[in-house]
Amino acid sequence: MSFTPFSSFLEASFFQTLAAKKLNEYKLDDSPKRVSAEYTWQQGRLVFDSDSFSDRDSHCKGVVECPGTLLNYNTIEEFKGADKKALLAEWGDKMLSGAIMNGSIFRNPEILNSFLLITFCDLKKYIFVYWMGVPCLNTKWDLQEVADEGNYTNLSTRIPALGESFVVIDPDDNVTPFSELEYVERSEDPTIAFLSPTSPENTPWTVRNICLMLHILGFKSATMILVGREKNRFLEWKRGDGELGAWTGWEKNSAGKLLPKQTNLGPLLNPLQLASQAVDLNLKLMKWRIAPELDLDTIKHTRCLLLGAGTLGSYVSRSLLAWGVEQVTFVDNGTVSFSNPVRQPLYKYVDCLDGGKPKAETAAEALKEIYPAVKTSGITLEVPMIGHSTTSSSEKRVHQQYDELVSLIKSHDAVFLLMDSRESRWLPTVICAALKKKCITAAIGFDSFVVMRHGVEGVNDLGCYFCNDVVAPTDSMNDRTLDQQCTVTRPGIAPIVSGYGVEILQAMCQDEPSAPHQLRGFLHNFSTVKITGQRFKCCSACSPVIVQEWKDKTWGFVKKALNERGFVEELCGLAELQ
Amino acid sequence: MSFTPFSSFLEASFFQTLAAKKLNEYKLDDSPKRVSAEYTWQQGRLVFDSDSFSDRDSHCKGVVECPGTLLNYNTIEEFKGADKKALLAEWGDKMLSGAIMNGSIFRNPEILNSFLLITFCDLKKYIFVYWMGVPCLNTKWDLQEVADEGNYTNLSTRIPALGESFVVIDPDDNVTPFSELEYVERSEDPTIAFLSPTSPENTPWTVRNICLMLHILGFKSATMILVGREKNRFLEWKRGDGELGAWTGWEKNSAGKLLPKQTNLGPLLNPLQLASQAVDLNLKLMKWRIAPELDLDTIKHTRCLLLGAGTLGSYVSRSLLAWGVEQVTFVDNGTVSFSNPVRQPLYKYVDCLDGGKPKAETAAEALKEIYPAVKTSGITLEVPMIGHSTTSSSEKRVHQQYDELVSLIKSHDAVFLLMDSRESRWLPTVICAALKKKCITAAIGFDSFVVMRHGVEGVNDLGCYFCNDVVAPTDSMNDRTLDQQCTVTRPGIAPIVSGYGVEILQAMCQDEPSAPHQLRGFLHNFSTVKITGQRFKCCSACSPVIVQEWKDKTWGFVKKALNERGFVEELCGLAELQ
Amino acid sequence: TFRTTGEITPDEFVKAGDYLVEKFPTWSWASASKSKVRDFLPPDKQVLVTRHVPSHVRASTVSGPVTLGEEEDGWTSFGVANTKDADGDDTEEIAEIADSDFEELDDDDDDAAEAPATATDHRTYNLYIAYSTSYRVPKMFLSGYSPEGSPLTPEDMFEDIIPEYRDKTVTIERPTFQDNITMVAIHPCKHANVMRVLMERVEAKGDKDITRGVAKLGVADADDGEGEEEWEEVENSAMRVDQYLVTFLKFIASVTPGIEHDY
Amino acid sequence: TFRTTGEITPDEFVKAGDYLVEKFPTWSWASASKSKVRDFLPPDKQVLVTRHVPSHVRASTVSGPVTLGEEEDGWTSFGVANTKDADGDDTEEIAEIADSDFEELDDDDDDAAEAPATATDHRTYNLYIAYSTSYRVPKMFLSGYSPEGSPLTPEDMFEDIIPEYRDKTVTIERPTFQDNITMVAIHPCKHANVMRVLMERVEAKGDKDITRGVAKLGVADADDGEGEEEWEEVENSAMRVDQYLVTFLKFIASVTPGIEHDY
Ligand SMILES: [Zn+2]
Ligand SMILES: [Zn+2]
Repeated sequence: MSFTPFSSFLEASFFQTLAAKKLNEYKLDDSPKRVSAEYTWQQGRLVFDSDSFSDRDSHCKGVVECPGTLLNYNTIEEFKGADKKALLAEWGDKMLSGAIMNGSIFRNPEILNSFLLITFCDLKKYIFVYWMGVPCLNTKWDLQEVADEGNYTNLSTRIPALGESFVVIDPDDNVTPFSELEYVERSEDPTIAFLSPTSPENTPWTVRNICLMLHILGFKSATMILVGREKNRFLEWKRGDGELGAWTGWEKNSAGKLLPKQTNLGPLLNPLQLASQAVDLNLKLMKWRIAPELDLDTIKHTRCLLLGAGTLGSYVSRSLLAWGVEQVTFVDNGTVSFSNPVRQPLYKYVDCLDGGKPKAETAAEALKEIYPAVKTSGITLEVPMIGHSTTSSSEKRVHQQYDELVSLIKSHDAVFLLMDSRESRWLPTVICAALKKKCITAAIGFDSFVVMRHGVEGVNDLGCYFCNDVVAPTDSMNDRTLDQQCTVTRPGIAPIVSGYGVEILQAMCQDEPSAPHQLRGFLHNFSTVKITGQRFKCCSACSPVIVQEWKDKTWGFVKKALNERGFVEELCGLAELQ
Repeated sequence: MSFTPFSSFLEASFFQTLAAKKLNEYKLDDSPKRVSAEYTWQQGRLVFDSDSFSDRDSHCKGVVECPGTLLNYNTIEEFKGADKKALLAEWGDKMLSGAIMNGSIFRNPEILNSFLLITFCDLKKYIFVYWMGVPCLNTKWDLQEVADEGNYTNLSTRIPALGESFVVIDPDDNVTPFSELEYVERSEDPTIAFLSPTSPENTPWTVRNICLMLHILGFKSATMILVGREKNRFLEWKRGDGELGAWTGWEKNSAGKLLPKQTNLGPLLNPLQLASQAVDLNLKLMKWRIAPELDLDTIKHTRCLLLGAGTLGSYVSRSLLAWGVEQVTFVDNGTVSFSNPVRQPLYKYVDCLDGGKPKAETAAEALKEIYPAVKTSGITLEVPMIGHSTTSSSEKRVHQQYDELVSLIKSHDAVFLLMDSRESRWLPTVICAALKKKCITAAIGFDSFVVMRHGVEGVNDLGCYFCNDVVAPTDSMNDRTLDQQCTVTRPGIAPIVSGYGVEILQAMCQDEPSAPHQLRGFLHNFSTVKITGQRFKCCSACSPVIVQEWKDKTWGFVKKALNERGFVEELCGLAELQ
Repeated sequence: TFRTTGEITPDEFVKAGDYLVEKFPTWSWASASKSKVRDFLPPDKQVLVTRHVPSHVRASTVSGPVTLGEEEDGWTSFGVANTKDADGDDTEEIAEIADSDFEELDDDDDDAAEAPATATDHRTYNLYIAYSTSYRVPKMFLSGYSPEGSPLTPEDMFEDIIPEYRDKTVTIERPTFQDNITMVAIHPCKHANVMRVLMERVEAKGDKDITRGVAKLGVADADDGEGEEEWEEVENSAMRVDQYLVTFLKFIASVTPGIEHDY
Repeated sequence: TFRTTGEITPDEFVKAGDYLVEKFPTWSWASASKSKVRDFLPPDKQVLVTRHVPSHVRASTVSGPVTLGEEEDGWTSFGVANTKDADGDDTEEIAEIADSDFEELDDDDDDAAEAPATATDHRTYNLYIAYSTSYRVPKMFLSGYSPEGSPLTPEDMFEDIIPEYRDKTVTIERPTFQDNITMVAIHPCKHANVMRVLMERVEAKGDKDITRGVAKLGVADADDGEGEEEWEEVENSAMRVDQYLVTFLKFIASVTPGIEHDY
């Protein structure tokens, strides 16, 4: 007699869930996991899906849930190197023999179909290698087909109606739960009926394990009824000479060879989804071994506002993306010029043609081309600058710019000041101080840089970008020669300072106090120093009186600051100090 | 009598040359420059072109070269703020009155048409603001038109034939050089003839300056012949009451207003040219003030080979572009995967679709999109790795890869090792050591980095990437879990280390010995240290015996190194040390 | 109004779904992933599903050229799905781990039968009918599996959709009812129109002509025999809304002739 | 062979150039920038030039639709030049420094005349004829100046080329003979063909018909009167190679009718 094995049938949702578990939960843990699969009466497939990892909902009648074990290897070499025969023997002993001997088989007869699934997930390529085995002993059992004598009626409706798949039937045609078998005398000849995984003309694999069970339990003989939807089959088992064979049961592939199967889920995934999973993967891998405590979620949900979409804005936005930041907004009022692309890694040559595209919008588009899932937008806006007077004709416009800036800062969690003049940083510094936003300033010179986080009143006593100054910033834009108008800087500085800026934000997201306050770097001697500076009580931007004045008068205060030379210095007390 | 002024006519080549001089020669120097312009007999335009800055070639007859002064302002504010009337007076006095009084006018009568041209160049936008003045005194001269009495014949051919534009004619109709005027008695009534800039019906501006000359020289009266191609005009000058007016002569714009003109040369320039000029500008501005000694040409002509087009390769190539490097070649054997774009700033989401584009080629294309003038190519090539054995089937392929690598290194000047495994850096380190190429290695860990230049035998005694190791690198790729296969690293590190790597190359291009040897950075505490390490006599990569063995046996040696575990360690003496 | 517009409401969708489940027991209602439950449908009736529908032959070998006949049934073209030619040789590009890398086990189990042919010689499909709020029509999702029991790629699945439709209305989408996976969908932008035309024909010709009318749309010569019996349920000449999905399925069957909807 | 192919050799180019300079003194030979000297031409005969050719009216107002008549004269299309619509309002985009930013000087110089109209009321062009080695024909470069004496943009210059040709054979190029500047060029890819056709017509009709034949190509009704006299130099019915450039110029004149080539 030959026995029909189960065919494994792994739905995409199974692999998807496995990948997610590996990434977020198992990580490097390759210990055995309990999973389940199910077969539909007579259909012979063990189906794995996302429910394999959880408690299944109540099932349709005629669908049988089978318990099993998942071994997910960390490397393909481990998968290859595993001793498959030994594995199957180990788990056959553990799952099946164990359950029979400790009696749990009576409560869970589905263990008779228990399986072992070994897998390797290539999460970078979304290729999965897997192999299912349903262990059974390669034993010559004494089995005889016998005729249906019509003693048992309507089994195909009575068994499912009971909500069972394995039952014991007494000679009077009473269907009883399988657990009754425990109480049957070993010398008796029990009749076991079950919903057959195969069609009536085949003998399912399950039969071999029923034989083993009967053997181990010590029965002398028994009758099995393979219940089909239309007709049943009857097999008579008699105890043999006691010589048990070896464990067998690895599934053959479609070529009939004893080899693992594999599937490439990549083509089935939406590429956008693949991209987002890949980015996620790269980040989460850090948590597997190197930095299990790393908090990735805080920075991910930090909405970042970048004031300036030039060299620094471009580099900063890219590193933010790489940290998984979901929302990045650019503010800039310039257009892309021909000198930009080689220094500003969001722009291309074509962006410079026909007068140049607007920078902020173009930066946002570029970010979307890099990672379509990012939430990003670009806003063409000039940040009002202290010392740059408004005129009657410009006041309305500047007021609008101011309002827009305030609402932008309000709707973000972290603000990067990445402009190229001191005076343009003043107003956002004031607003961030008042609204207690995370604020990071990066500024570069020819061969030096500073990058710092602004202090936050009530949280720390750190200074802001202006805390070292004894004069308020003022209009420095007029009458500058070309080399003063352009940021003349060694090209290597921008990526360095941008990298540090983003890492400071991430450090703040981990453990605020331990993040450095200021980094100053000097490329002439390749040195970097960490500096901590206190808040200055007369600071033109973050001192309490300035912050309070802004809170009280908002635009009224700002307008005066733009127009009246000396007003801010008077207010904050700098004038007195000079 | 009214006088017809010159019209300025500035050819594009004039602005182009001015821009180039400003960028490379004048820089911030705004002192007066001698330039010239020319007019064609009777056409009334003073034409400026690229020859205005140099000694003009011999001219066509009938074309008159005029000397003048260029004042190029550094800022538009200076241009605006300049006192134009005072300027014209200053230069009228200097150029014209001065030349008359010191007698140089006799040798260079074209000074009578001398001009002042003030300019401001916006080199970023290629907008030029300019204003020409031809100074003359606003004086009521006593001038009378007189009839042609036919005393003078064929002037329109005789004067050009002499190669002159201003002449003195004696009463006998002899045409003599203008210098003869010096010797004419001041009481006499000389006859001056010149090729008139205007058509016969108009009186050219020049006449006013001839009057001034006659006045200053002390003549009582004189006759001017305005020589036309077809007919001449005669004017009789008589000394007046001696009241000279103010300097005048700024040109009116086409609206008839005394305002500067401007032109936007941008649309006329090939955008590719604009791009290359813009990139050039950004670099040369460094030399204007901050770093006049900076050598930009050495790095520009350094052909850079980037082994690895991943995170580091992408960032490094961008900073090389920004330094003006003209040739960048990428070597990589991978394809762009979904996790790349957010970390590798040459790739976009679309590059990942359909299995991913080849990285090296895609990187080269991206570089061209940034800056079309760059010479770049991408070569899909696996660098043979020590400890990764060849098989009979792979040997031919690996040998070819080896040959291609050698020829690539030979055809470049600097090699960046930017791969993600130790063993892949070994072979190029050996080859670079043997060929004495500039070699820079950058490597990153989770939150640390090292970037270093390799020592060069005979130039310095600095070590290479392997000089600290007491074992030769070997196959580390097998059996690695996912977090070991991927470069799991804080996203900010790559831009930082790449920035430093390129700055080290640039430092080497300035003054090799002063460039740092190694920088090691640690992001957990935001520190960077400079380290100098000596060459190790038993280094598995740069020791003399290894280098010599490679020179002698090339592929024979390399093949052994790939296949025979321990061979390299034995050879270099590391085995003995262990 | 579904008769004039071809569109149905969510309530009508449930009604038609109940009718489908009743008449064709291979179909059943299912719930959605927790994050994807839609309020306007009963929690246990989020989507209609039938699993493991066999497909022995590919559409390309089944179907001749198909004409919809009427201009109004024209399909819009979707670029998303078919960026590659379906018969391009893509398998080369799929970086898989070569079989030769694995050690084949030896086996002395003489009693192991071959896996039953029913389980391993053909593709199977899980079919889902969801409700499209944008177009107010049913939307069909397909999720296919190889004979070996692993998921089919979209390229593979395209083989089971007649070529004329592949380029036009087939997209790869995340279904509205299930997390984490992408399926092939028949885009519903023209469903209303098609349904309206179908229903008009059914009503005009009455009775048995439904199947004919429907069949005309697709595989005119395919399952006219057997099909007719099974589909005769739809009998009265004025269509009832609960018969909507039955008609819809017939239309889908004509687009996917290799999938044995009536297995 | 120039008669059958329409192409000429560098030597023939020089010969034809000498003839042009002799007959039309506004044209002269010029040398090239040092870095651009071409060996196969005499150093002082690198390029033919005529400067400050006036252009009072724009081509768009001069020319009606132009037909070359024959299919064989079809022009290839070049995308480079005309990425923008010539009548699009581009001036807005040019970031210039507003006039209002400057202080106007006052002036009490009553004796200053207006600048002569000849110098300020019209555009002027510098025209260059170089030799194209790729196509073995002459190549025309144009460099235009505004009435104010500053360079015209390509957009501006396009107005002086008849619309039918603007999109087809006009490119913006760095000339082969001069550094640092870009000019508008009439791309020579079809010159040989056009020249062959022109010369055939000239030869077929003989004598005075040269001008007529040529004129047909472009502004049939424009300068038939005056033009004819001046161009009658070309008389014998079998074209000599030295007349090649004269014919070529007539063709160019038909493409740029607003430029007064015979000023
Ligand atoms: Zn402060
Ligand atoms: Zn070394």
